[in-house]
Amino acid sequence: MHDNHTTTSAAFWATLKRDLLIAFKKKNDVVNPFMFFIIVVSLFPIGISPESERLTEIAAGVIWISVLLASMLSMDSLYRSDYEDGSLEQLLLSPHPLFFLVLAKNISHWLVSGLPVVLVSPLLAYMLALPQEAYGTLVLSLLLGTPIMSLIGSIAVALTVGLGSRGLILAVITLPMSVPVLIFGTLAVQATLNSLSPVGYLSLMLVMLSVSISLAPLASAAALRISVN
Amino acid sequence: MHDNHTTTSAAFWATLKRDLLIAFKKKNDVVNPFMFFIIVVSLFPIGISPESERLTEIAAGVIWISVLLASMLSMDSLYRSDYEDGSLEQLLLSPHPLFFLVLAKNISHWLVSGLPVVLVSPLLAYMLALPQEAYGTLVLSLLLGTPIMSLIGSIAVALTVGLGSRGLILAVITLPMSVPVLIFGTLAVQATLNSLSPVGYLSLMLVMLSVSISLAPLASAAALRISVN
Amino acid sequence: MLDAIQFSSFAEFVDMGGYGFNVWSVYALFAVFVAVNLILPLRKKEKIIQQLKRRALIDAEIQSEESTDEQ
Amino acid sequence: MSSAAPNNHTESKNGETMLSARQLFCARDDRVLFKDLDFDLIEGQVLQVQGSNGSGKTTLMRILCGLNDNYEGSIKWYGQDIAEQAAGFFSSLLYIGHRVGVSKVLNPIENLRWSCSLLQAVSDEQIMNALKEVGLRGFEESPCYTLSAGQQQRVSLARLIISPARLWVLDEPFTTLDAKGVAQLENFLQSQAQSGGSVMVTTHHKLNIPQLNILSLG
Amino acid sequence: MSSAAPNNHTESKNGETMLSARQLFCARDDRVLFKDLDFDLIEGQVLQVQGSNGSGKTTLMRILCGLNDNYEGSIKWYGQDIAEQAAGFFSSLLYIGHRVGVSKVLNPIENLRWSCSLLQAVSDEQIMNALKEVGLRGFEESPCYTLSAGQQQRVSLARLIISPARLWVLDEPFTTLDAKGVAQLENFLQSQAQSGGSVMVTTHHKLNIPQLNILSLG
Amino acid sequence: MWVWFSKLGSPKWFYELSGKWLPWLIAAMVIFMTIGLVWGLLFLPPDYQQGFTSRILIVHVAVAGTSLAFFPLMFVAGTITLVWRMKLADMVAKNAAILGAWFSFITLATGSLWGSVMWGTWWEWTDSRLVSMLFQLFLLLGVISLRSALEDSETAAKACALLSIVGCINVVIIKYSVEWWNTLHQVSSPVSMGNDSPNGPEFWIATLIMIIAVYLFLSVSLILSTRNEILERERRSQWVQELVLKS
Ligand code: HEM
Ligand SMILES: Nc1ncnc2c1ncn2[C@@H]1O[C@H](COP(=O)(O)OP(=O)(O)OP(=O)(O)O)[C@@H](O)[C@H]1O
Ligand SMILES: Nc1ncnc2c1ncn2[C@@H]1O[C@H](COP(=O)(O)OP(=O)(O)OP(=O)(O)O)[C@@H](O)[C@H]1O
Ligand SMILES: [Mg+2]
Ligand SMILES: [Mg+2]
Repeated sequence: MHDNHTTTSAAFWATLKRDLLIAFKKKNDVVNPFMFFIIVVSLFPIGISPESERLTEIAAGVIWISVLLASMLSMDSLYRSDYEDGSLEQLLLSPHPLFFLVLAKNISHWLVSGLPVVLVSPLLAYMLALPQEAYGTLVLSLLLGTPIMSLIGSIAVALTVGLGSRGLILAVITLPMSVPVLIFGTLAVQATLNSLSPVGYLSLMLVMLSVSISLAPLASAAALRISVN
Repeated sequence: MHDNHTTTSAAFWATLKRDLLIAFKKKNDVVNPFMFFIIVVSLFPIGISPESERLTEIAAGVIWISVLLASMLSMDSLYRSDYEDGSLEQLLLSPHPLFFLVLAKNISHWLVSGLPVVLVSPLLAYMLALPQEAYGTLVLSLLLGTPIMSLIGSIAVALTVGLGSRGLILAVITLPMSVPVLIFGTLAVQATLNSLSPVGYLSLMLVMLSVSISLAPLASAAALRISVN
Repeated sequence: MLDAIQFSSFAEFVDMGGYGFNVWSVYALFAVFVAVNLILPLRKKEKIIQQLKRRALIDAEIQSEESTDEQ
Repeated sequence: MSSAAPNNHTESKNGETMLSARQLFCARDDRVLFKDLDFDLIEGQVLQVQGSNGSGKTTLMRILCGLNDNYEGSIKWYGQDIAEQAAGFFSSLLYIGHRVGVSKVLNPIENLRWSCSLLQAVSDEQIMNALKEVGLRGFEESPCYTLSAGQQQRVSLARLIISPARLWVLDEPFTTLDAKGVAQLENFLQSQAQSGGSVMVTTHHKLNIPQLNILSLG
Repeated sequence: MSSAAPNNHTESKNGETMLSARQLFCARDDRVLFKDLDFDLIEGQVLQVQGSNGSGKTTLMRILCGLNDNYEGSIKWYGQDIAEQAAGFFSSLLYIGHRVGVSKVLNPIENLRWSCSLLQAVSDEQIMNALKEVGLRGFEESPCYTLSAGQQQRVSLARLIISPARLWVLDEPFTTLDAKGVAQLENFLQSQAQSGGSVMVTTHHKLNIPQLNILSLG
Repeated sequence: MWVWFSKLGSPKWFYELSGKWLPWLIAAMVIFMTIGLVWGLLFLPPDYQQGFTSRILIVHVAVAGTSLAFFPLMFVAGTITLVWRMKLADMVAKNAAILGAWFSFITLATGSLWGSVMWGTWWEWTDSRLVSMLFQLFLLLGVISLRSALEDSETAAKACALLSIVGCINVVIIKYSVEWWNTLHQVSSPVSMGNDSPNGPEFWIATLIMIIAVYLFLSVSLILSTRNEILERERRSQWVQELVLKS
């Protein structure tokens, strides 16, 4: 009877597959962060000034902040339906270490909501007249930054999983925490613009990322146990 | 038996009272939009530049866009719990014209989530080094603008009321719609800064407001009937 | 001792060498801050005790009613 | 299709027809739930809608209340289309569905104050009595998220005591009620029928109510 | 308090004690739900937890599964603390609560594929058979939000057929099931007991299962 | 260890002990406050370049320094709540968050009142201490609003504990990253705080006294509100009932 029990890795992949499947079925989770990002960015030329000199100055900051917002708000969909329909309880009751299952959920969520935003950023960088040479750094810094924010966000989501509407409280909790990422991300881009090397900042973000990958899922798991209670 | 049936106005007040009571009980609906607004605004000096000359240029736009985001995201809490616990069905089944009940809900929601944001805006205007003379126009334009956005938002919320996590899709639907408000609002402030009269823009916004008060609730009511179906 | 006081007149004291507004508003803020955070807890304690008393009475009432209901 | 039709004749003496459905047809996706469904609901009648899972009970109830409009056929309220009668119909309708309409944040009193005030003016001690009657004495002040599944349902059932509605439409009101609760609710239904109102209820329970009428789907 | 204790002795021949609770105490807010609650769950036993609304059944079930930890007392799994036994315990536990754990977007097959794969490796035709058995033939491909209340519950019940779990913990699995469904579920419980597994179930129904054990709260 | 802990964990024990200590703490607080304020306001000689505005700094520095103590405090309390399930720790943490928000706000307010003299502006993004203090305030408000959002008090306790632990780590990271970020903007920065702080022993002694006074005030206020919390959460327990009926 105990023969055909699943290995943890099997459970990991099953969870990852399932979440991707769900995301793929309700396309909103994929499209909305993306759309939101584009819309918010394009509000700034309207609200501030359409002149490209002005835009160039603010481009990096605006893109980074919009990404920050997009990924924070996309977190709302993580764990929510699982909590409402009880799948989360099933997850907590599985014999496998929660760390990996949570990690699987985070990864799939980032693939679905974080990655597309990063990939479209050069386009918007162009629209905001960011000098070409900074594109590479921008994308790289976003590639390193967005997973960090997803991982931090995941903790906040897990803490508020019981709440009906939590988009705002999520942002309120997590935006302050993502200030360091914002700082280093924008500094990296600025550095490239001043033709300095951004490597220092980027490697710092890499460190942050590896730390948060190894710690954040633990916190999320603990948070889930707390709030399903 | 039909003697003590309630008048529509009684139902209106009962609904308004109830929603304010709920908001008052879970204080977050009041505090979070406010907090979100402040936090988002204070990301810009960090992301773009802390120097006050730069900030002055972007102040009006940043504040308006942040208000836009705050009020869009706060909409998420409107109708949600009512839908989940079935109160919404009770609302639809009441013998009173839905227009007024929806209006009551919108009003209470604006009082709770829109007004505080408007009231704190001068403080942030100062922190973003917006010239003093523009404060009045800023607050006025926001006072006219935020209700419009709530009313528009309410339609989108009513349409998406069945969805679990909809913070983003709301923004995606409503932000484009609220671009005119953004334009006139920022233009009004700019006018004051260039020591021109903002009255034209403001009165235009006043017109928009009165139109949306008289029409939007109808749309919301229809949308509710559709999505509860 | 007293000559160590930095002000020769009360007006001077209020004026604080031209920085009256800032200095005094800081001290006013501080005073309010301290007062509020000491007085509110004390007031709250009174409230709580009142509530608990009321609650105790209500419970007693409920119990007596239930016991009567059983009969 | 409808085993209710016969009873109606035997019953029809004790009141005029309140609600009458003719030729109802409903299909979800491509599945036909019911077609040519005719039945009358007569004053003083308790009509139980029966059917296996997925047979369309909930759908039917929601159609009757106008919460669901993808159907064909005619539904009349005292002989007139509901569209014309809206005010009259809704002011004498009380519907409790799978979602019971109890706000988790508010406490039972505040909940009832609102949900009742949509139909009529209520006094607080009316509410207190109702709550006591459904066995929530001592829970009046505690927010509803602290109540158990059954207790929350009882809050919604308290409306049955207060409301003057002539027509009750209840979708599975017995789930999560304990034995005592079930018996009590059955009494409510009966007294409503005796007072000339009428009830339409879905449940998988076997109701013990004298001269109960049954409408069975699929 | 626990009327289960006596039965256990009569039963104890047909297997060793699986789960044993001693001196359980739980209070929500300031209300004591149960205290000094002792009971044993023995292999091959079906234990029904009874109690009026709000007596703490759901709370007890969640405590046993480790989903709720504000309680006092000891819960042992084959004589050892669950904390030490975690892997063993959870790999032989199957819990279905008020929320049945069925994703609305996915269809029944996809749902089962995941929820079962947490416990064991399953093949698709195992799943198809299970679905067929719970009477969802023809609904395998339709997303669960299009299923009725009862049908969604049946999806979760299909797990009972597939899973190898020795211990079932079911919180009100009968709500919204129609008569046929109820009978079928009772059979499942019985066969689980006969195969040496054991079941803990809350319901307000009157189960007809031979040598059923009852644990009644408040 | 365990005995001691469980004893310390018991709200009853704390309530009685703190009841004994309070009068002394209050007395000490009053003494230090009066000394600090009187000296600060009357006797402190004007700073050679800042004049009497150095009187602001006495308050500001004391409050600011103290407000840095809150996240470490909540970190400890959080760990105790999660690891040892001690109710008392959470009661303290709950009020610490609120009081901490107050402190941060007063720091900001007094700071900008000083700034309006020194820099001619009430707010200056180019100063790292201002910015990091602002974000400490945000984080504290985040903890508070999480507490108010979560309905079940048990859940809220653990959730806030976890958040304060994460938040404390974050405050440190934020502080350093902001400082770094700031150094890059110093060039354009009109001022930098503290470089021309008043010197002279009297100033620092007065400040020291104020700091002690403020710490005493912190503990008094925290103890008072924690005692209220105890009364509310233990309201069903025997000893509270008796205590209520006695009073
Ligand atoms: C972490 C928070 C803070 C700490 C620990 C702190 C501490 C201090 C200290 C010790 C001084 C005396 C001068 C020195 O020795 O540096 C000082 C001065 C000052 N603080 Fe703060 N402060 C903090 C936050 C703030 C904030 C938020 C503001 C304004 C909103 C502010 C505005 C000032 C100003 C304008 C001065 C005078 C600087 C000068 O001498 O030119 N400080 N602060
Ligand atoms: N989050 C909570 N906070 C405080 N009290 C609660 C909470 N959840 C439940 N309770 C209390 O616990 C008691 C038991 O709840 P529980 O859901 O276990 O009852 P139950 O036996 O499952 O009732 P039902 O048969 O209606 O499902 C209820 O009286 C309720 O008041
Ligand atoms: N949104 C929907 N889209 C498509 N089909 C639906 C939808 N909602 C329900 N259905 C179908 O309608 C049928 C009847 O659903 P309904 O909820 O009325 O059944 P029911 O009689 O209430 O069952 P139960 O006894 O389980 O509550 C179901 O077979 C379901 O497949
Ligand atoms: Mg149904
Ligand atoms: Mg239950």
